[in-house]
Amino acid sequence: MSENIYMPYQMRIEKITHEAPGVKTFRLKFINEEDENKFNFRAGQFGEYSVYGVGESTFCVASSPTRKGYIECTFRQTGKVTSALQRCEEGSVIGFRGPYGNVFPLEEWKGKSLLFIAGGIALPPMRCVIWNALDLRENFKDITILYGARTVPDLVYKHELKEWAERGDVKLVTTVDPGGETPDWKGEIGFVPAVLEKMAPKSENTIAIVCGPPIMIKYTFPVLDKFGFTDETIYTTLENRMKCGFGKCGRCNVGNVYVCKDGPVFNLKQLKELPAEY
Amino acid sequence: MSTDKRLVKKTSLDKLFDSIKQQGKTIFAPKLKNGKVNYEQVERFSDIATDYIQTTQSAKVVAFPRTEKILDYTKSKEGIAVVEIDLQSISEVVIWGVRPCDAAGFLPLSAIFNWDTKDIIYNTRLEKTTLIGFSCNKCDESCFCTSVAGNPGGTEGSDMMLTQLGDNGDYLAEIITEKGKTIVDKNPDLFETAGEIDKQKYLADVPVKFNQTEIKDKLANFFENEIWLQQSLRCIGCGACASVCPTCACFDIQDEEHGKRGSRVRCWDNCGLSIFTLHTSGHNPREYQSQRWRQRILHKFSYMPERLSVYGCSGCGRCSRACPVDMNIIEHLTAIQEA
Amino acid sequence: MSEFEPKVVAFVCNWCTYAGADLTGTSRIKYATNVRIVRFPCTGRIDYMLLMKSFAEGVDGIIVSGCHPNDCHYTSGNFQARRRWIVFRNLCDFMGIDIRRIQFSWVSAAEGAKWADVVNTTVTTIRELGPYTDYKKVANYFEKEVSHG
Amino acid sequence: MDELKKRAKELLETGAVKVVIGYEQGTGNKTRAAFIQKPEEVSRLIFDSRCVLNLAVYLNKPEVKQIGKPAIVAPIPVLRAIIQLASENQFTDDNLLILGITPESKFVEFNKLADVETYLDQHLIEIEARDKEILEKLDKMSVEERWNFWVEELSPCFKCYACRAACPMCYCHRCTVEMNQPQWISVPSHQLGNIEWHFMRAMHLAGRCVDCNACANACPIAIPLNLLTKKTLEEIKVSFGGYKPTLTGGHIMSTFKPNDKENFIR
Amino acid sequence: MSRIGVFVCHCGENISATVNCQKVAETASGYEGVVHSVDYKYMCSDPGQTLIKQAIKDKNLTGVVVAACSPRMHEPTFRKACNEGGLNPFMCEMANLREHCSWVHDKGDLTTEKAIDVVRTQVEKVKRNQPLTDIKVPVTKTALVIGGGIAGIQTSLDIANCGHKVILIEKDPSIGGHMSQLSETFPTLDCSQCILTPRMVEVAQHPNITLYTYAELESLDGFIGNFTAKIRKKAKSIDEKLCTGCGLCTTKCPTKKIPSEFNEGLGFRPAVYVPFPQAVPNIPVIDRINCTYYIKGKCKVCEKVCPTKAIVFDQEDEIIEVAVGAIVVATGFGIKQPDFFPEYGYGKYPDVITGMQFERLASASGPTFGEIKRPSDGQVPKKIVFIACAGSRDEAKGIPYCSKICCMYTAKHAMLYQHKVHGGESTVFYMDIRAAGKNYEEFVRRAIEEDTVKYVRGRVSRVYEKNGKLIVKGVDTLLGAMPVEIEADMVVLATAGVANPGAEELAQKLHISYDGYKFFAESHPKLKPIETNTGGIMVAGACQSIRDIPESVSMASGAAVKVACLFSQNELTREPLIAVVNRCAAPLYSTCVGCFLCQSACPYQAIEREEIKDRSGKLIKSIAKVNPGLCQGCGTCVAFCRSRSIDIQGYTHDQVYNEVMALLNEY
Repeated sequence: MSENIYMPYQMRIEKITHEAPGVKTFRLKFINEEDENKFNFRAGQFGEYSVYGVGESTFCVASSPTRKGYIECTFRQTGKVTSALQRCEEGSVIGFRGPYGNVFPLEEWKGKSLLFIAGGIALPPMRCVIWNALDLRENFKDITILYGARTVPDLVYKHELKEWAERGDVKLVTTVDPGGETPDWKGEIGFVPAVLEKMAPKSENTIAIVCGPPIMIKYTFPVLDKFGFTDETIYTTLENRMKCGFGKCGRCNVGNVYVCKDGPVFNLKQLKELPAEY
Repeated sequence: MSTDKRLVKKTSLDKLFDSIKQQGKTIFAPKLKNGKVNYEQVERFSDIATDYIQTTQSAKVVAFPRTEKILDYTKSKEGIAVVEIDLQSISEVVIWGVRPCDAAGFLPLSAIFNWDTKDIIYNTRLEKTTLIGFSCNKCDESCFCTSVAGNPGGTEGSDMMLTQLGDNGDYLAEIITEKGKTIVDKNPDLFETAGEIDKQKYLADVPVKFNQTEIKDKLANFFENEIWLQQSLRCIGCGACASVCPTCACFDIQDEEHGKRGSRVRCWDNCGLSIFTLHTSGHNPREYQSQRWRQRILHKFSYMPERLSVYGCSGCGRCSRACPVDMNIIEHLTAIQEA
Repeated sequence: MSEFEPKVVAFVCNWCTYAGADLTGTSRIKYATNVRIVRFPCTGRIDYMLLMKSFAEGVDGIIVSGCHPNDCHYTSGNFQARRRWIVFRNLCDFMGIDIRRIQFSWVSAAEGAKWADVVNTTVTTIRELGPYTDYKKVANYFEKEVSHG
Repeated sequence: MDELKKRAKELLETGAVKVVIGYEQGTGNKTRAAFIQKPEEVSRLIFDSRCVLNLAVYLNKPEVKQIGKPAIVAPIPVLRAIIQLASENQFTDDNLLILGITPESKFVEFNKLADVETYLDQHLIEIEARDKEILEKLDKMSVEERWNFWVEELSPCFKCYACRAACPMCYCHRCTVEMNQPQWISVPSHQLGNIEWHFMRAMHLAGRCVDCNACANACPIAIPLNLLTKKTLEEIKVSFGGYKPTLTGGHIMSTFKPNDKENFIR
Repeated sequence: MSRIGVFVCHCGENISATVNCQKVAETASGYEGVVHSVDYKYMCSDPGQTLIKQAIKDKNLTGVVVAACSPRMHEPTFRKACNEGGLNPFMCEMANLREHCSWVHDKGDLTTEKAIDVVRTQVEKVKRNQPLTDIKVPVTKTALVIGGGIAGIQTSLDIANCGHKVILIEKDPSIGGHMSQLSETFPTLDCSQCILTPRMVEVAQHPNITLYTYAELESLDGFIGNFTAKIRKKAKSIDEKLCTGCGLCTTKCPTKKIPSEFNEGLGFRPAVYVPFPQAVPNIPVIDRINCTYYIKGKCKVCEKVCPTKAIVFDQEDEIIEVAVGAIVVATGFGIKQPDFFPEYGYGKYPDVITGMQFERLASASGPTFGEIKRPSDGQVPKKIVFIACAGSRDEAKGIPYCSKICCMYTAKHAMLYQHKVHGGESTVFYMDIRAAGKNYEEFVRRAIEEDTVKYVRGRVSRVYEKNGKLIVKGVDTLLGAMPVEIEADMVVLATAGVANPGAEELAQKLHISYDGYKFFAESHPKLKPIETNTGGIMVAGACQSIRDIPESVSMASGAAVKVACLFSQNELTREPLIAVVNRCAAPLYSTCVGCFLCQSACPYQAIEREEIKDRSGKLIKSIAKVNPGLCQGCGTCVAFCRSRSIDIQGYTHDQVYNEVMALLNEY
């Protein structure tokens, strides 16, 4: 690998999965075997994905580090690069730089229960941890996943949701916003915080991982607080505009904290110490 | 390496210039154009501007150009051939006439480009650059190097520092680095031995305007303060200050596409522009100019000293001079200190 | 080296010049192969930045053509365009962009022969002017600058 | 000036406006914008020939808008900008008070935008002789010489966008250069992108530029950008009878005359 | 994900004779995103279309490029085929290899290269196409006809007879317009009223026509198929439901000496009046300006005599709102008031009259019951001079155009005079005789030859009075510009026809354009002479330019057909290739800054203002919005928008930019 920190790995798109309208998952394989062997990442990290001629875009690695030989990413078409990614097909070559950023402290969480709370397109950053934890299932106690989206079609990872639902060792609750249900919808109807409240989660020896749109996060924290989760046991990831991924380009800092280096994973205690500029 | 001191005759300065030129090095030196003095590639010694306080733009361009290639790519049926920038192709450059504040600016710049991950492109460019500094015997009301631990004869960052000993006087040459020494070695007869010289008395008197440590301490709890809005009310949100700043390192990475060929480039960006932090979702963590102004000051005087142990300002005063709306940094920092 | 073949791009409106060029075809009138036609609904839609981008990407000459005054399918798109062209052309000239390389014309749906003539004379003119090296040099910015600001 | 200060004070005291945007002494020999929000601070207001910043640029700034209704100190170029902006629906009589300053530095208050428009009829845009001379000099050059002139002038531009930021007419929330699908103009600064940016900006200002020179004054490396807009102003004068800001009626570039010249069209 | 199919057509040998189609297809197969690329003999044939449909299914294509003939020829064909294959029709583009390539170039590499380039641009374009759906606009099947002259009458009847509802509004108290004022009509000399009156009655009685007289358009909103018109019904001071039209009030009204508009000031009418005996509706109105009651506060004679108590003095103007789907503007023309040429002495000499006044003199229902008598003394004029082109074709007077009808009516006037005044002498001064029309030239010849009307080719410079006679001074250009002076008892000016005085104001209400003379502008001078640029609004008759009766009537029928076509569907289907203003998330909502400069650039007034408000109703920003009913898709606004906030579907920035890039770069 080059010493040039801006050089991406060459990745071939091995598989494309349509997750939801405008949302796709790419499975990426290293073209260069050497790169693959050297490559290592941990749950929570992100990278810079690039379409040559269009540019780079930042999002998390959505696959688990326990699954070797490939990485996966899930993105929604919003800007220039994600639109170009949408036009890519299986077999296309794209660039990937990473991994960057800190990780979910899975080691520290050993022996605890995990409560995942995700909304909309924010499941991908969590999927990485979920699979990581599931692949090391014996390390953890109860694993609960609460996932909500605006409408049924907007739910991502529909196959995996099914898989998780069928597994005996995971409790999965899915919900859609009122009005977003389909006639055959069997999950909950209601906003994530409300559903969470109904679930009355136990906070004892439990870590809550929350990812979602700001409005969801805002109303979820008080619910967790109500059920006795302390700030140190609530984790989330931040997303900020980034260009480099390694603390140089100057965009992502919140106060003196660089989301790309000190984040993207923060617990609520850390988050509360940040100035309100994210 | 202890600083070797030599004397260069005023009349030998052009010979020194020509000698460096003959070694095949590209020389950048201050040159007058449109009433402004700027670093430009200079072929003749006589083209070098002499009567100026400071160049409009800083010398950072040599190590951190406004636009530089990271890689080239060519797409084909078989895939994409990516070629990274050839570091060998970076030419040797001499900057002639760097002011001490400009040379000192490379320290924070290097700190940014090297905290944990090393930016080899930047490093290579800097390695291939020789900085011949000229101390300041004049200053203006925008200068404040002495407030940020610099001084008008500061040698930090320079490879060689020349100080003119009085009007029309000869030059004291301080040989600071190996690169500086190389120049001396190539032209031994131009560098005479110098006796004991107190260069201090030939330097400009730059008054101390504020105390940066005090400001740093104050800024630690200054995030929510109305001063940011007050000060930035007249700021129009351009990137002039960042573009001329010797220590501003914020950049963007962009692809330039021409059919199947193209390049990825790194280019300057400015934290003063509203789109700098704009998310594609429309959310902008620094939506208002006051937030962006706060970021600029905090970055240089709080975050950098905290995270990189170096202040992000060398006191050159370029931002104040370049600002179209007179956002004077001395004035604003003083106000913060006094707030 | 082979003879210089000018690259010419034509920005035309759908209703008059595009149809006129169709008529050139139906009438089997031959013209130079150098031209590539880009179709727009109306000359009013033609963005001057496309002309700039064309030069940047290496064309040697440009044709912009639409309906004669008063014949615009949309009544006044060509009038709007004409006003824009006046300023555009003037600014181009002022910035040293060679306006001999931009041919504006009105070619109606009935003027198949005129279209062939416009193309041929433009190609001849450009052939005489030679490749637009001035612009190409600037467009190839990475060849010479970039390393030092 | 005393009259202006008196009026400004009154306006602030009565609460008729929340802020008076004017000029004050800056650092060194510079002047700068002042945002006077307290009656006792009106003494800071100054006006002299150094006050060339076009204050109209602040009227669209969100932070300034948040203060409340402004009164603005407006020499001729600012008045022109105000009328042009008003014609572009950026504000109405209700959200602005205008403290005009005549070319003789006399204070004149305007009650209505329409009055400003009438007043400006006596002060039509005239390109200064000095600039005309430069334009003529450039006109006399060959195309290649002009090209080289502009390549030389525009190459050093590092796209700080001070020209755009200082221009009262550049008030788009997203400038074209920030639209990236497609990326019309390269984000990095280089010869080509710089030429395209300044060309496009001049085109966008055609028929709107009030010739205040704010762009050229703002440029930290003194690129004579205003020559471009001055040239279009001249062309508009020759071809369409000239530009003056008006509250009603079409915009010069979005209207036309059936007999506009077309000697360049085959 | 782009999965593009490229289909290269040989068009028999039309393309393949000069273009190496196989190579084109091969090259295209190498482009990123192209998953299928073939060449075929006839793409437009059934098997060819099947190829496309099959490939769409087999290869799961997301876009199709057909490299064949001109899209102006077969675009609908291939779009339809794509649609049948399960692909959105707008995901298909055509590369023009025939008209723009094979037919105009010789066989050779350069021709094939060009073909390849053209295909590549379309591949890059189609990658950025968006599936679009046709725009459906509901249609309100009621027409509004403005103006109750012959054109308005004809168009109303035709539309009504097609079974659609019509609302006809007329600003005067009666319909009939100028035609009702005419004596006889050229070239047949049949009585104008005799042919018009039955039509007027038919209008009044037609179950599908609602007639509002003494009514004007107040305002108009909406777009094709969906207009909302506000109509001001001016107060007639008469209860129309109660009035039987007995006419008692008009005979008893003490104010009788008001110059009659209908008689062009040559007769009088009372303050409560019907304009003429055959008026439709036959209901009087009170002229409030001249009525004694309204001036002095007392009189009320009419109220006293009215047997049905139909007089309502305090009646107010009424504004009614109607929903209509189409509008026909048939407001007719005006007559240039002849006081603008003092040299002819109109107004100074009572016996210098206008052509329209002559019509009234010659009309059996006129003030003289059809006898030609001088206004000054009631004598029959022995010598009469007609001056043609009084104002028309006179650049100095601001009317460079020909008023078209004057030659004919002047010949008619002279003929009528000769018929009515035996032994009378009539002279016509003319510039040229323009008698193009069926039987028109014959008519003029008849006047000259059978009725011995003297035609003098030349301009009249002055008319003045000498010894109680009018002297007409002019030149005879056929006699070498010899000065001529003719003594006359009466002079008739063929005054120029002009736009109605309120035309400009009405055009602005309707958002239709008008020319420099304030005549309403047609959409296309040749191919759309009846439509205006505003969808759903037609023009008929002399409001578009001066027309004679047969032309007005045919135009009116034409307009009726346009309306009927529109009303034949329940929904309008329009190609979705229209402009759209972008929208995005808060806090920006749109990159549009609301400068509305696009508004003045739009030829169709399709750009409206949209106000974005927060939950409390506070205005956040105003942005432009394209009315899909009005936008025709020219894209002028697109090229004009600085912030590129407005884009046009089918020719988006992204599409055209990449077309150009693809054209000029290797791929």
